[in-house]
Amino acid sequence: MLRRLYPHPYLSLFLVLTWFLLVNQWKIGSLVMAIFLATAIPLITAPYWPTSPKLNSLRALLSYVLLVLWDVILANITVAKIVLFMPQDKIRTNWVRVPIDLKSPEAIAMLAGTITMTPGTVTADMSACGRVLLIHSLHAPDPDAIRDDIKSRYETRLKRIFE
Amino acid sequence: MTLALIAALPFLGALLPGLMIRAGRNACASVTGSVTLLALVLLAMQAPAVLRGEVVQTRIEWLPSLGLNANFMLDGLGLLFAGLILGIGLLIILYARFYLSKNDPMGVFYTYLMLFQGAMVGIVLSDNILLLLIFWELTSLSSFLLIGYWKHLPEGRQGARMALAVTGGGGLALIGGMLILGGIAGSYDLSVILTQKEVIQGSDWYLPALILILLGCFTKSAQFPFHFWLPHAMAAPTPVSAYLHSATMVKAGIFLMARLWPVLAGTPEWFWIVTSAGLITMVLGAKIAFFKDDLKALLAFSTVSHLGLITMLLGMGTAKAATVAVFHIINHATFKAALFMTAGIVDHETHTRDLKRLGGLRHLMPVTFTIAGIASLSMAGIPPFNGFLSKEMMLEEAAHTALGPAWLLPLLATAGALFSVAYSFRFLSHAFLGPKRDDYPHTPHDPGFGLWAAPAFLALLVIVIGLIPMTSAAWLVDVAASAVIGVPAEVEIKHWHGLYSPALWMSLAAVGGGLALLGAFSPLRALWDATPKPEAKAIFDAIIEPLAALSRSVTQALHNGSLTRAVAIGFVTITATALWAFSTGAYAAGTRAMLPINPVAVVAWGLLMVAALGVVLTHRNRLMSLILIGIIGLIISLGFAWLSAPDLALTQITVEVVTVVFMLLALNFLPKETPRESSVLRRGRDALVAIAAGAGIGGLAYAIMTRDFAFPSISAFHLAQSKPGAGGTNAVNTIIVDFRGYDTFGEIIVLGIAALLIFALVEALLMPGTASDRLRAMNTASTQAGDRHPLLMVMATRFILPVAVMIGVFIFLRGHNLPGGGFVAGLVVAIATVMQYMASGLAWTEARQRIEYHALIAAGVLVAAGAGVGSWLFGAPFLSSSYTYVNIWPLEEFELATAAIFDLGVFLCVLGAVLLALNSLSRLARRAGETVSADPYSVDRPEGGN
Amino acid sequence: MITYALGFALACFGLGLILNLWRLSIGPTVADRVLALDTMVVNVIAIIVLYGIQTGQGINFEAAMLFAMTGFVGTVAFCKYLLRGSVIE
Amino acid sequence: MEALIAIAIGTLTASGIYLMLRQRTFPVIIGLTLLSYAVNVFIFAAGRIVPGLPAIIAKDAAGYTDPLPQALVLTAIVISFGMTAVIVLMALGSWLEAGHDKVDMDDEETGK
Amino acid sequence: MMHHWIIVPVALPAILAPLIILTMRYDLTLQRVFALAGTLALLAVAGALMWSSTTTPAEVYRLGNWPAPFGIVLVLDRLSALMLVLTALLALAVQLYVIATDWDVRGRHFHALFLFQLMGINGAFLTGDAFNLFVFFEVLLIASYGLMIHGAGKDRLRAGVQYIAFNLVASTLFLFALATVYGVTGTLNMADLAIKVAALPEGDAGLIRAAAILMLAVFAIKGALVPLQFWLPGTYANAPGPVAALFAIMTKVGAYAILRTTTLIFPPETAAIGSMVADLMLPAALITLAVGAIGILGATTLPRLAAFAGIASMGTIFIAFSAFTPQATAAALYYMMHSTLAAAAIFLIADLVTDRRGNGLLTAQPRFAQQGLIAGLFFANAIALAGMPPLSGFIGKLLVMDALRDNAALIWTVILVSSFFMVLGFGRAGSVLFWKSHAVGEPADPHHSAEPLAFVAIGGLLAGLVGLTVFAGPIMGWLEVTAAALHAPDAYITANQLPPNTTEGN
Amino acid sequence: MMYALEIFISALLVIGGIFGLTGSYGLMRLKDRMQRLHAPTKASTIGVGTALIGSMLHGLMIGTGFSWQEVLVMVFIFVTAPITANYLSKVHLHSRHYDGKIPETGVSRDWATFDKTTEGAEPLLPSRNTGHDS
Ligand code: NA
Ligand code: NA
Repeated sequence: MLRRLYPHPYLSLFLVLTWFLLVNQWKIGSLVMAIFLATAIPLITAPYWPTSPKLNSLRALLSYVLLVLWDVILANITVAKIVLFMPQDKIRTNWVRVPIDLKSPEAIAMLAGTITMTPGTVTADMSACGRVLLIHSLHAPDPDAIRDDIKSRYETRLKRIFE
Repeated sequence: MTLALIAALPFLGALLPGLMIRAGRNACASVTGSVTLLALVLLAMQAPAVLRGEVVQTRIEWLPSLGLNANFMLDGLGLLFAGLILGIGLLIILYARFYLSKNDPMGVFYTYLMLFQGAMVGIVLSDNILLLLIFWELTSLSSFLLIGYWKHLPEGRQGARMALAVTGGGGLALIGGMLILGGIAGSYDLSVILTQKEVIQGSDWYLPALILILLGCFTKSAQFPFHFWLPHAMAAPTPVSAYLHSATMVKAGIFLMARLWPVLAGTPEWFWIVTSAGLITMVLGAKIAFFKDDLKALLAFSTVSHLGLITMLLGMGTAKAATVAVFHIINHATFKAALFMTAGIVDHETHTRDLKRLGGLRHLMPVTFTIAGIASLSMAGIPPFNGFLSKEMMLEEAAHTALGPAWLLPLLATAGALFSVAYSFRFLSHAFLGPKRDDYPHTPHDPGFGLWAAPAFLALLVIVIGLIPMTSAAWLVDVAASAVIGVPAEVEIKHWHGLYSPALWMSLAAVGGGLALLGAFSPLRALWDATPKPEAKAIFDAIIEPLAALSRSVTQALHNGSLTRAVAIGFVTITATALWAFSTGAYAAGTRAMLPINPVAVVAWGLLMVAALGVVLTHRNRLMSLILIGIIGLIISLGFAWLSAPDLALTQITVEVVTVVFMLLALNFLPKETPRESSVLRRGRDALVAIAAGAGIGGLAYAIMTRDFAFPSISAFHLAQSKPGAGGTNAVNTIIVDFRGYDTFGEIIVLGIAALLIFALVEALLMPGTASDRLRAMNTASTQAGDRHPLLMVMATRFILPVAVMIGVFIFLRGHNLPGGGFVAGLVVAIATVMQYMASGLAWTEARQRIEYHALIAAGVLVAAGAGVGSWLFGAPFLSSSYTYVNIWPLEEFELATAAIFDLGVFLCVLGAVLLALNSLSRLARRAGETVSADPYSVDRPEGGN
Repeated sequence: MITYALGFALACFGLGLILNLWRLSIGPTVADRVLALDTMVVNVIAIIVLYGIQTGQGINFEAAMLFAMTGFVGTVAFCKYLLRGSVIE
Repeated sequence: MEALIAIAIGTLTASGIYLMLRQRTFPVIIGLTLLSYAVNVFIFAAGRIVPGLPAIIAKDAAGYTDPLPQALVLTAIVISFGMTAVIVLMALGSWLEAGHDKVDMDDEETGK
Repeated sequence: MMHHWIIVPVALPAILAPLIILTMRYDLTLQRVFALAGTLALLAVAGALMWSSTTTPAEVYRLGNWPAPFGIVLVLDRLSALMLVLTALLALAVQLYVIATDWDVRGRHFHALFLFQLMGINGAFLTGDAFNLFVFFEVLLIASYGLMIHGAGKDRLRAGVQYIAFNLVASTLFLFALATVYGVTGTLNMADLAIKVAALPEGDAGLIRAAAILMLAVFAIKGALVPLQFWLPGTYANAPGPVAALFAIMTKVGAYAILRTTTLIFPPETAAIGSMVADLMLPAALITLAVGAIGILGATTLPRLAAFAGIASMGTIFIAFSAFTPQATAAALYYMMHSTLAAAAIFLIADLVTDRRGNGLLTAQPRFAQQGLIAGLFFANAIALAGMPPLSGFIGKLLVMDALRDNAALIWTVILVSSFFMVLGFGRAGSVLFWKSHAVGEPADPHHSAEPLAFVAIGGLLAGLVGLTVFAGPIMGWLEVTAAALHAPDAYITANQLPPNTTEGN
Repeated sequence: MMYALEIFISALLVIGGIFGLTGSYGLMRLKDRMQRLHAPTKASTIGVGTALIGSMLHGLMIGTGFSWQEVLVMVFIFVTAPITANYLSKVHLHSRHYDGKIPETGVSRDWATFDKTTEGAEPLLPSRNTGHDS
């Protein structure tokens, strides 16, 4: 019953939060409205999200987000340095192939997004079977290191959260 | 009322033949005849009064403000003409009954004939010159129908068109003349106009009026140089020729000259124009008639000639001459109608009207011969027939009138009479005299009584009037002529004018010369054939055909289907006139303080201009144009945000992206490049036009921005009333949903219609046909990348959709007080849905769609309209709103405004419209050989999903 | 101090817009131009945010949000067009 | 600033008109789009230019941007959006039917 | 007194059309029944409003209950009521014709678009607000785009692109004009504009003159005034016949707007305006008439001939407008009524012919079904259009000529010579279509369905012309009062109940 | 405290400006098309993010309150930036506008952009807009 009312409970939770962010005030009335909308909207949009990803640990997810945020800041400093100061001919651009073990599409999407937002890498493509990511690295003297870093730093965490 | 009834009867009668034709040809003719007879009887009942010198009148107010009234009058002239029209009309109906063949639709014929009869009667009974004009043009129209009656004959069609062009055209001139005349006289009523001789003839506008009126008269009466149409009208069935082209219609011009004689005649202008035209026509017509082989053509030109004679008499401007004219009108009507009918009988019996193939008919058709003999002798002016009487009187008048040299007019009049004798005798001798031939196309004999009764009756009149004119016709001539000249006429018709009468000698010369001419026919004919002659039809065609061709080429050159040229002309015209208007008005420079320069703003507006020029420079690369359009939209939105107009910024940017998506969808099918087609010159011209218009608009903007409003703007009220009156702190929104909600109502309907239109058009394009085939041929699969639904996008949009919907709800709810509102909210939700389309595809998304877009649009409009109509329940006008604050625990106080219902309608309509439009356009792609995938993403990954 | 910082930041993003337009005009590929447009949207959002600070009106949230949203949809639409021809299939 | 905005309006107008005078549907549509941008800014400018004022009614506001032209621009934007969508599709339809996308018609095409 | 009936001509179709879309999208019969009933109701309401306007010179309906000039108002006066009635009559005939000939089967959403079209037209006639006039222009235009390309096809779509492109330019101009007017005067209500334009400081004259020209140019485009008429022949000739017939009222919307604005807001008496409008309009109108007349003679197809007849009639109307006298205006209104019905009829007849022959070319082709009857209708219609008696075209022409005695030499000459061209053109066309076919082979499709209702529709329009003729007296009496009120619009302005002192400068 | 906040905000704005400009500069300067993709997706994004945080804090400083809405803008930009980059990369791949050699996938299927075996072959749906819930 509750499952049918809330096909994506975490989404509903996120929507409640979103509503508060939107109205920018933390009042009980807003909560009523938030709960109403967080119930109604996922129900309306449910057909467009047919799968229900499983989420093992909200806490792990939050810590993952914080980690990524930190990496994003670092990544930007790195990229800024390369862009601003590194001579053009010193930049060692490279393609990196990253096989992945993740199965949940939500997790794969999250990994791909993370890769793009973090140090000098962009998720350029994915194999048609979805088991390998093609990464473009702005400055990667050692492609293998990047692959290993991605797998250990992000994929394992995501695997824990989603699978 | 009687006069109106007389005029109306033929029109009413025109309805009957069509109905009666089912009852048989006799019934049809009888009914038609009895209507005419009834009119004739009614006319006769008025005759005594007219003969007493009274003018019978009927006045019916029709369009008093114009001075157009159904006023009728009957005086002597009217009586004469009406009598002729109805009397001969009756005979023609009888004649036609037996003349028309079984294949000819008789009902139609009688209908046309009665229309014509009514028009003619109307002309002669009108007491209002505008009313007269109406009937006048009606005769042109009905004769057009009658001449073209035999539709399969090219001569009929051409003759009809020629007659219409000439007489209808003359009628148009007449309109001008009559309007001037009425303007001078201060009334369009004849009874008033006829009393205004001095005013009219003293007016500066007299000559134009005269010329225009005479143009009408001359064309109708086939006077030189408009005589050419009449013979071509002979393609009509003979009863028509007899009626229209001898007895009645062609006399309409004569009638009008006679009718207006009291106020127009007597001036040198009148004399010179009318007399010379009449004279020339008389001689010319007679000469041509002499050489015509076609019986009807001969008669037609003789008619032309006789009408010239009458015209000449009217032109002389003397009471005596006018009287003679009236008398000749009667005489000509009798003998010429009879002659046409006999010509028709000959044609009917021998199947030819060619004089060269005729001759000797007197042996086979004695009755016809007798009638023809009487009538043609009268036409030749041989005593004792009536034609002789009026011809003598005419010659008498001619002898005493000087047109230039004193001898000129008498001489020419004699020449006319001479030819008249010649063709009359030729008609008689070449058709009836001589030996019987054995090569007639059809062996003739006298027809039945029905066919010859009418001409016989007319022949009888010819004799009677000829023998006892003073008893039989003088009374009629008297009243008619009195009406023309305005004073009692002195009618004295004599057979013998005495030896000292010049007429006698002129007449004798004419007869002698005419017979001599006929005797020398063969050599003369050879000479005639050898002389180059202007062929009427050729001349007419040479005028009309090039006119039509010229019109065609002018039209095709002007309206050549070029949009670019039309738009260029439009821009040039409007820019030039607006500049002219501006420069011819006073202008004071604005005094408003200007804003300081802001660097970021300068950069932004600068980028905007660069992008705009960039579009121009790179427009042939269409994708590039779209990208640049994206930039322009982006910067304008930024500009709106900067200029304290967040609502505009929101709307502009959202509309922008939907537009770009829509255009990309379309560009997929369109060519990707625009070829370079215009010359440097053309581009230079276009640039010039564009720069001029752009400078104008820029200048206008500058002028406005640098000045203050001349009067306080009404928007002060909106600002002041936004909160207290409309219950919202976002004045833009309260204007949209409340102060000017009616605009918005129209606006969402525009959007809704746009979507419906797009849907309908896509449906039409998808139907089997060219477009559909072309779409099918457009398969571009080979150049497409794989991965139509990248997983990353799919997953992101699943998350974005609910969030975006929530943002939409938020924007909707706060719109009344803060930037936002139903429109932007609708667009946000629509864009979120479009993301689904782009991510997971049409089929997948459509399969999950719960509400049809049509229904959304309709519901949106209905909700908005309902919010409008709902106000009625509270006695308030459409779209009145009210608001209140509500307190429900645990919610804080919130506002309920009926305007929100209206805004909801806006939201639904916008959402539906955008999605229906995009959806429709996307469906075209499906026809273009694109396959459908029901999976949300391309990678065959997600076994680990759920 | 904030005024100067604001001026600096605005100048940065304004200059950024000019650089974007430059990239957009030289390309060389359509993808470069689309990327330039996408970057412009980001810069414009930044300018709107900074402008909100400058006028003290607070952030023009809807504008920033919608610019982000439409910038995204626009870029994806252009890319889909380049990849598949059909933006919606 | 006013002069700059006026020039921008003029530039948009001129560019739009130039493109409207091209012979293919697509540039004509682009031209129309530019024209509608021009007119939107123009209407807005008719309310005079005042940056930095609140958009929302407030007690202590120094003044507001004229809201009426804004509402008019909103209407104009929406309407021209609908119109643009329609003409885009009609241009597409005529391309699909005719096999070319010229805007000028032959005399023969202009009415049977 | 404010009665809600004034909004009904807009609200009724605005509700009926979405209802049709929502509930009877797939049921053509229901659509027909409801659409027809709606048009009948519109006719009844328009008639009632006309009756009301006869006794009350001007009535104002405040939308949203906001006072003028701040909110939008509808103003019902004789002119707007007349236009409503004319629209409803025309709509009824067109609808009958469409139903009879199954035109509504050839594409989607015909009836909804049709009703929206009526809504737009009625709204344009009723509104008392300049910007709202723009909005309803757009409503009627976009519906007209839909109707114009109904059934699609190559030429129709290409002509449709031209039509919409041209009109989008016009709409843009309209906005430029409105913005300028607002930017100078600070108001949009038409009555308020009348007062304010008259009281404008001298230094603003140039601007308001330019704005007036821009605005009038927009209306002139709608009204097909040369040289802004180029869009018309291609559009009308390629539109479905009944749609072209309905479009007969669309050019009149332009004429209406010109009349309304030039008598109310930009009259010659206003210092800033002066004789500007007349100076431009007269020559343009004369040329318009000439272009129309030449087009009639030069047309190669029947639909194009009909289109040029439409242009010619607009020329005549504008000639009369240019005099700016009540008498000429009354004449123009009469002519407008006449030409609306007559132009509609010719398009319907052209459609009958085109449908039966498969094309509208003015060349000799075999006979077709119901040729005699159609020929009769054509003849009567041609008489009316060419201004031949006895039908209203003649009376209208006389009225116009009688009212224009200044410059008569020029004006009358153009009118009469044009009439001559029209007579030639119609004579030629009729002869080729209906007579010459008797000389060409056997009928092509003799068993074409009879479509009696289509003939009722055309007959009804022609009967309207007869009515205009017979009752010309009372009609002109009514129109003279209408024209007088237009040239002295005190009642119109008073009815708006504008607040005092609106012309005090700031 | 207020002063510290002001300094912090100013710093954020300056940093944001620098990052933003870096992104645009990188887009301008970098030679390889794929390289150019990195600069704006990272630097410009963080530039906006920093400015947003500055704006949030600024609200707190001038007393209009902490504007939480800006968090949403940031979230949105962060969610969408990788997708944009992904799409643009695909465009480069598809049009062969890249330097260096792309490694094999190492599995049976090619990179999705090059792989066309998944092209669905379902029949055309009837062309009526009557999508119903499945
Ligand atoms: Na990145
Ligand atoms: Na609005």
